[in-house]
Amino acid sequence: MDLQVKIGELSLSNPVLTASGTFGYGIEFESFFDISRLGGICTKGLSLLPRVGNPPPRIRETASGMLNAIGLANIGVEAFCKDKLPRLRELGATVIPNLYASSVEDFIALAERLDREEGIAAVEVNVSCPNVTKGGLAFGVDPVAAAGVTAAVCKATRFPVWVKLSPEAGRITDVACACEEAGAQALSAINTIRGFAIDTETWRPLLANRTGGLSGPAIKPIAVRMVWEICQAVRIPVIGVGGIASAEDAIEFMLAGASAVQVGSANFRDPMASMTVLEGISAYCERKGLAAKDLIGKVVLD
Amino acid sequence: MDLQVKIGELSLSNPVLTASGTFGYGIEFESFFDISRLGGICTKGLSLLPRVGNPPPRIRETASGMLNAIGLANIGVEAFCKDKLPRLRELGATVIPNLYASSVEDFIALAERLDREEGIAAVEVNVSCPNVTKGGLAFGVDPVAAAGVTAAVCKATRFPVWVKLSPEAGRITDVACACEEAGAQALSAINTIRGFAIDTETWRPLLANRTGGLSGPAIKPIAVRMVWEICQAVRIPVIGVGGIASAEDAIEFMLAGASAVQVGSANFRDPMASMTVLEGISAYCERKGLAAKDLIGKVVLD
Amino acid sequence: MEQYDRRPARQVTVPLVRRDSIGASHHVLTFEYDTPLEAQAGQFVMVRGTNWGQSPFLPRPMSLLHGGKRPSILVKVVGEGTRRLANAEPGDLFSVLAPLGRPWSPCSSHRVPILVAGGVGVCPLLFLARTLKQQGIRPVALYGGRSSGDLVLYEELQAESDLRLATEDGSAGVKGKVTALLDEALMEADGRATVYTCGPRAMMASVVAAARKANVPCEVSLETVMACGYGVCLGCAVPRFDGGYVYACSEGACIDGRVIDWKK
Amino acid sequence: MEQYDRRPARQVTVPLVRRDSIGASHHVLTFEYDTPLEAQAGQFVMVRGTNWGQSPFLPRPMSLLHGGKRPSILVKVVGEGTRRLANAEPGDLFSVLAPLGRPWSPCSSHRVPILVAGGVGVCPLLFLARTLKQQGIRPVALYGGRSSGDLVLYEELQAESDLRLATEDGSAGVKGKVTALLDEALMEADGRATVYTCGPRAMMASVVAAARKANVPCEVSLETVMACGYGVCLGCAVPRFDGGYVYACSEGACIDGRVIDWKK
Ligand SMILES: Cc1cc2nc3c(=O)[nH]c(=O)nc-3n(C[C@H](O)[C@H](O)[C@H](O)COP(=O)(O)OP(=O)(O)OC[C@H]3O[C@@H](n4cnc5c(N)ncnc54)[C@H](O)[C@@H]3O)c2cc1C
Ligand SMILES: Cc1cc2nc3c(=O)[nH]c(=O)nc-3n(C[C@H](O)[C@H](O)[C@H](O)COP(=O)(O)OP(=O)(O)OC[C@H]3O[C@@H](n4cnc5c(N)ncnc54)[C@H](O)[C@@H]3O)c2cc1C
Ligand SMILES: Cc1cc2nc3c(=O)[nH]c(=O)nc-3n(C[C@H](O)[C@H](O)[C@H](O)COP(=O)(O)O)c2cc1C
Ligand SMILES: Cc1cc2nc3c(=O)[nH]c(=O)nc-3n(C[C@H](O)[C@H](O)[C@H](O)COP(=O)(O)O)c2cc1C
Ligand code: FES
Ligand code: FES
Repeated sequence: MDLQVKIGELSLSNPVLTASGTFGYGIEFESFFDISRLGGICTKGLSLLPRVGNPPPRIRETASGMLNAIGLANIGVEAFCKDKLPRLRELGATVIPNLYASSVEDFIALAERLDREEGIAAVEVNVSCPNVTKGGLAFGVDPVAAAGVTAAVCKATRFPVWVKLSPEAGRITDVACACEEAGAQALSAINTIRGFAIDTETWRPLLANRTGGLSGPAIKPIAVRMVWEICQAVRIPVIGVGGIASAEDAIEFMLAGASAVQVGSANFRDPMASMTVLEGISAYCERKGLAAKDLIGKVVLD
Repeated sequence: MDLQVKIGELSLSNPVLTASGTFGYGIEFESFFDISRLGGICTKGLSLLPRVGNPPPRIRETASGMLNAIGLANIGVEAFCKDKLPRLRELGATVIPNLYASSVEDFIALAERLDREEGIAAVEVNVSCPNVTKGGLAFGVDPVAAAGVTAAVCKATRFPVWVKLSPEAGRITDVACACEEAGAQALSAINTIRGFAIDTETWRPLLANRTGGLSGPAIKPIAVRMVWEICQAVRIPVIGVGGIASAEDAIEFMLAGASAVQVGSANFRDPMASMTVLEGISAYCERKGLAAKDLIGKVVLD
Repeated sequence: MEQYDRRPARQVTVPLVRRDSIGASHHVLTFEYDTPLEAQAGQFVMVRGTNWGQSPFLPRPMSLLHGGKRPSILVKVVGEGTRRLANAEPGDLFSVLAPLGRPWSPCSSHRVPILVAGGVGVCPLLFLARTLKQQGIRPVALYGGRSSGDLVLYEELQAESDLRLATEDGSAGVKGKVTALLDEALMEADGRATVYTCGPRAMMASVVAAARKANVPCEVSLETVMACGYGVCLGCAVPRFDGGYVYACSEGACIDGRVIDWKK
Repeated sequence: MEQYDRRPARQVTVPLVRRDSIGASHHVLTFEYDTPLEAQAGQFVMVRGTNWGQSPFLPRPMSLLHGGKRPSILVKVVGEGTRRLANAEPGDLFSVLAPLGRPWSPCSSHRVPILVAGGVGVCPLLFLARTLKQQGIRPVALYGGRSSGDLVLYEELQAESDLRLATEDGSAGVKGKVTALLDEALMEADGRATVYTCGPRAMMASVVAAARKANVPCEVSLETVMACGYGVCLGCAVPRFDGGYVYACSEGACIDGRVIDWKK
């Protein structure tokens, strides 16, 4: 089965990646399966300094989905480079660090720090985290700001730069085009959509952060639509994410134009979810006599 | 039980309305229950001339929700006034015609035509239909355009004007404020969110219109968040809609700030859904010793 | 439009009392009503398990095999909703909205009813055959499928009709399509037939065309995706010959086959 | 941090082989493994019905009553997920991820283990009592609830321990809170106890405070909302005494009670 896909100059063994924040630093999955089998691993969002994250409750299940407000708890880029990256390299993983910062300067510092390392396939710039007070969404809903971050990170690193887009930009295609022009090699779409849930007995928000990001199968139709729109607007590859839990879900994103996909919340319900998706795509391609890349953008519109 | 709520100067017997496009013209429910028991009925979107709507398939179920691209099929305002309104008056229903047009002139003509009728509680201006090529969303995502339509309709009718907002405006609060300033007496939020679904066997879109609007429990957290944000931005009442299927869902919207709610897609799964919600709110208020209006905006934030 | 006497639909919560499984993919479900369901042949129900939670979100349309105190439906498993129906156990509760839709038109006494069924399209036709029997009429029934396994409930249909089978692989009845049997039956009826059909779209299109050629009336039972089943979602549109749409749940399910644009 | 020998968790699909219902709201579910589940007392599973479809989306964390070929859990119905577990029938398939979490620390041989359980918090403590018994140790167990109906599985616990009950309404054991029994047990142990507790947060806070006063070690089993159960969602944060957070699924469930900020 030819499952290889290209994201710009980067060749991935297959189109199945894992989404940032839903796969830890990758090493947590070592005992479940051989993580080098994945097309790539987007790490938990990394910041310059470690962050403890938001107070609990941080998550809440909703109809066919979940709200989260983790608040980018992470060990910081330094600990990542020291404690996680060497092991990831050993395991042969394709690593895509996901970057979060609240200023352009910090994004640059992050990118520069990672640039000193080997074994990184690309960096994914998160301009779309809904659960932090500074940065995050502010960059992601404004084409000019998003382009600014993108250009700065591109300059600070030799690695390909992917930008993770927010579904909350009024016109996501404007942000997409701005990032393309600023030098992004690929776009990941979508991050979570902000939601709110209230306990009708206590009258309190169900998350301490009040709002949280909605993910899971509930948002899949919205994510597919946005990926489709973005693919029509840009020429760089788009990586689809949002509600993928089966090979069919992934194939839907690829038909809509995605060159690869990321499995997110589905990892929570089953640590083998990404492998199930990968094996399903492989079986599908086998049955249809197709290479994975033959699916990209092949939705029939007439 | 005191269930009365006020929407501007209009007093409703209770906060439970039915959402446009999910309750026909109201008369279809005559055999299920006494429709005068509802706080109000938002009719299927009415246009100046009858519309046949989009080709099928028009609907598709998704995880905890559905996509629709009906395309505003409706009998036209004239037939509504002649064939439906008299019967609705007879039945004692609180009627809120929902208006759709692709130009400000047509919105004015619609409003003027309805202004000649009795037995209308308010009109709801739909600037947020995602499933028509002209008008619809174009008005709803732009504060200036939305305000223009609002002001024009307000001038053309003696009835209170409600504006139904789109979740796809980048900043829904900007559109909300613009409509408030333009004279809207209330805001309904939210309309459906555009989604896309593809058949992985045929590679064709599952809806003939390609994209469709996502509704149902899947979108509830997003809708509650938007209602909460809008309520903080405006002083006029907000009517919550999106995924309401139980009294708890409705109460969540009211705690977030909604003065009333609309039951939408849940009517499809159970024609008695709106009555179940109403009875549940009544039982809740009884148990808590509260009037319905005591719930409005009472989310505890600390 | 509505010349028939339509009972208003009732939404009830009723227990499943029987599940008769015919192989892995076909299941007859029988519900128990407090007061009998007065339904006519060709009408359908919208059914949803009370324990389905938030997903599947919508009920599923299913043709009635008969009404009464213990109405039943035949479910063929094709996706998540039908899979849940098929896995239900007696005692499980269901929300059922019924009776829905326009039933079959009566067959005038000087005409021979010819029933043409494909696959689970047999359901509304079996109900029709039972109704005709009560009126002392024994219809001709033609029933086709890919192979004999597709011809579920054919014994039941045989009991009420002069039944002829067709399968594409020849495993039961004549080898070929059910429409081949139709020409013969129309010939026998010699211009005094009324055709009723339900099955795959392509089959119904051929049946309508054959009836038209023979200049006899032909009703079809429409199958589309439905959200509500009672006329308010406008999701069940089927293209009409004149460019507009009919709504399968309220103007159908049973409708004059000439009204439909079969080329769309 | 991890001084214990943790077996990697395995994700398996296994059938339910028994459901023992204790009243309407408590149900012991027993699954059948191909190769035995090697779990230690205090560990838990993430469990989800393979027929749950898209909603509930996530699996549910449940403490193990024991491992082996036929591991079981006790489920108390509080919402949709637990309702589905409670309605499961033998033969139904479940995805089970286990063993998860940090187990109870061993009790040093010169100390008396005192187990303090509230409600379904009894589960990891019953597993602990069984393990201690195998080591020839008979712990003291204190078990409290609102009324006798809350004291599920108390006979099982009694078989392994010197059990004392407390109910708020006095319907079983002493009238009052289980923490009242603790002072006595701590006194008896005369400074040579190790306390293990699981139950409502307020109860655990008092237990930790009492143990601290008596200057004896005290482990608690944390209960929080969990999405993954194996350390990657970061949803199960519990405030730590020093302003940070511990992750209940990976640094717990069983953890030194003094690490937690009980005022938050
Ligand atoms: C008036 C009417 C009467 C019907 N009577 C029967 C009956 O007696 N027995 C029976 O087994 N089925 C009947 N059907 C079809 C049945 O409703 C669908 O098979 C069912 O809704 C599919 O649900 P699902 O969740 O299993 O499949 P889904 O997962 O929703 O879809 C699986 C596949 O079935 C197709 N499908 C979905 N809904 C329909 C639909 N309403 N009609 C046709 N195809 C659909 C989808 O496009 C998809 O390809 C009837 C449909 C109508 C409209
Ligand atoms: C490590 C661990 C071990 C557990 N062991 C057991 C056990 O042995 N037996 C048992 O019956 N329960 C146990 N629980 C609690 C159980 O996981 C929850 O009751 C269950 O997830 C609720 O799911 P639901 O869908 O029924 O409720 P939901 O509809 O999700 O929620 C209903 C109510 O329960 C609360 N709730 C939801 N999830 C949790 C949770 N994880 N912990 C506490 N409260 C929650 C919600 O806030 C809400 O108030 C354990 C929890 C953890 C973290
Ligand atoms: C608990 C959680 C944590 C997440 N953390 C991050 C993050 O750190 N950086 C990021 O770019 N996206 C983060 N995301 C977003 C996901 O990567 C993904 O874009 C989103 O969840 C939609 O995909 P899904 O529906 O498959 O989960 C997080 C999502 C969840 C659920
Ligand atoms: C089939 C369908 C048709 C609709 N038609 C209209 C319409 O004509 N005008 C309008 O303003 N909103 C329309 N809506 C949007 C609903 O009124 C409502 O805003 C939306 O469905 C979200 O609520 P829900 O999740 O409760 O369905 C329609 C929704 C559906 C599902
Ligand atoms: S199914 Fe809703 S109108 Fe026909
Ligand atoms: S439950 Fe996911 S990290 Fe603990």
